[in-house]
Amino acid sequence: MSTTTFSKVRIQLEDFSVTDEIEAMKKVSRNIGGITTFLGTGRELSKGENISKLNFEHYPKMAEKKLEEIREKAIQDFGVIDMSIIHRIGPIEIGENIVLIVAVGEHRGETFKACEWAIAELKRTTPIWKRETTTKGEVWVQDTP
Amino acid sequence: MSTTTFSKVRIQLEDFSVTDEIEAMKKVSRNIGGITTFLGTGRELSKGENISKLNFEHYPKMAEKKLEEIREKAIQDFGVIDMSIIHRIGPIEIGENIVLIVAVGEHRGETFKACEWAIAELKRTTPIWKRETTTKGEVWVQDTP
Amino acid sequence: MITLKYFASLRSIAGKEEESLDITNPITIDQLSDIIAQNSPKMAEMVREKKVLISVNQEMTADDTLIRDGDEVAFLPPFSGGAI
Amino acid sequence: MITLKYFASLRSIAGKEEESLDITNPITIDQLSDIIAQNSPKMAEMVREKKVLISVNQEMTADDTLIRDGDEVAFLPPFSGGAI
Repeated sequence: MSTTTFSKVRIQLEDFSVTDEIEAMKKVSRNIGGITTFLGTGRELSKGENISKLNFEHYPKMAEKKLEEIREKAIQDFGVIDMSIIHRIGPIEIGENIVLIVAVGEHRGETFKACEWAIAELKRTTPIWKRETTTKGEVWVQDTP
Repeated sequence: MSTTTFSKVRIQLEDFSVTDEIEAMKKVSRNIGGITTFLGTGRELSKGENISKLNFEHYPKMAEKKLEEIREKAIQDFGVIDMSIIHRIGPIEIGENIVLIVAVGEHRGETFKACEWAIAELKRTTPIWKRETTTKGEVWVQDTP
Repeated sequence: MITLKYFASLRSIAGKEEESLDITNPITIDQLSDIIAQNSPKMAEMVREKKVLISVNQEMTADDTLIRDGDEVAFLPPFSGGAI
Repeated sequence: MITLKYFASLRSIAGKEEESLDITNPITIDQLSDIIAQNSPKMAEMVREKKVLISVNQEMTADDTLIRDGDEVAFLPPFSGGAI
């Protein structure tokens, strides 16, 4: 376990440890039976283009606020016990971690639903942008989710 | 990263590292964009009873065979790139890891579907049994999933 | 000779973990439960009422499955893996 | 004074990352885009065609949102977080 303080919603340059994030969430309750995690990673291919590198930028404060809103709505609407959301910014290599959502609950059903909803909602509402570096140069990705 | 060899389907006494299992799956392809993970953990409460300990038993060979069938069907039917399934046996304390399913894919949709199907299928078809220790003693859990 | 295996809660009902049985010709599940009834009537009853699943050589049986010499037959109570 | 912020692809279109503007009375988004049009017609066009999202003090705007002195207005191209 690293010495990082575990805020449940974070945007950060550094990589994260999935194990550490899950263990931090486990501490919330002794009644957790199911944990669904979504991890987004850097893919080599995008629309047939070969990507060599990614770069993420966010709107500070607003992005964190949106992630916190997603977390609270997931707990309220899906009945999960808790949720953490971590998104990296800055340069990302192929295969590296980009985003992590951890949903913990008493039973598995609600954790799958909450986690899948949260990543879709993040893409829809959170001001984070991706720049892809391909052989053709650098482009901001602007497609809708 | 530990020195464990990463067979993609395992039943084992020892705990596992979610990070290590995910990193092992990442090595399968450079085209992985989404990784959905389900982790089942020991809950303190079950039907209102306070549980102090769990104990899992399996039918060797048959249980591994069923997990491998689930893995292959997940790849075939849901189009995920790969899947790993690890289930622990023996004594499990509250909060400890019991079962892990990692589904890796190009996009997130199929990894959520495959992962949720796989844990339901595991409960339905894999000869693994749970014994709960409560204040009333030890009981084999026999409810259907 | 066939091997019979009892798992989880069935061990205490059968009073054992494993046993061997000599058979000369292939037998059905019904015939097997008649044989078991001699030593463990409760176990045989559960088989007839389909309260246990039966596998032969690690594959689940169908109603017409035949058990042959050398087979491994296992009596499996309802599964409860995966935690929740 | 209000602050205008341009993110991602909009930085090169606006030719800047941030600017300040003096306003005396509250203005609408339409009025703001008229002001922007003077320096950056392309940017103003994208605002009118709703090709960019606009937030005021980190909240998304509605058609009737008023911008007041001290507000932080941000121009946001379609989001692409979360990877896939």
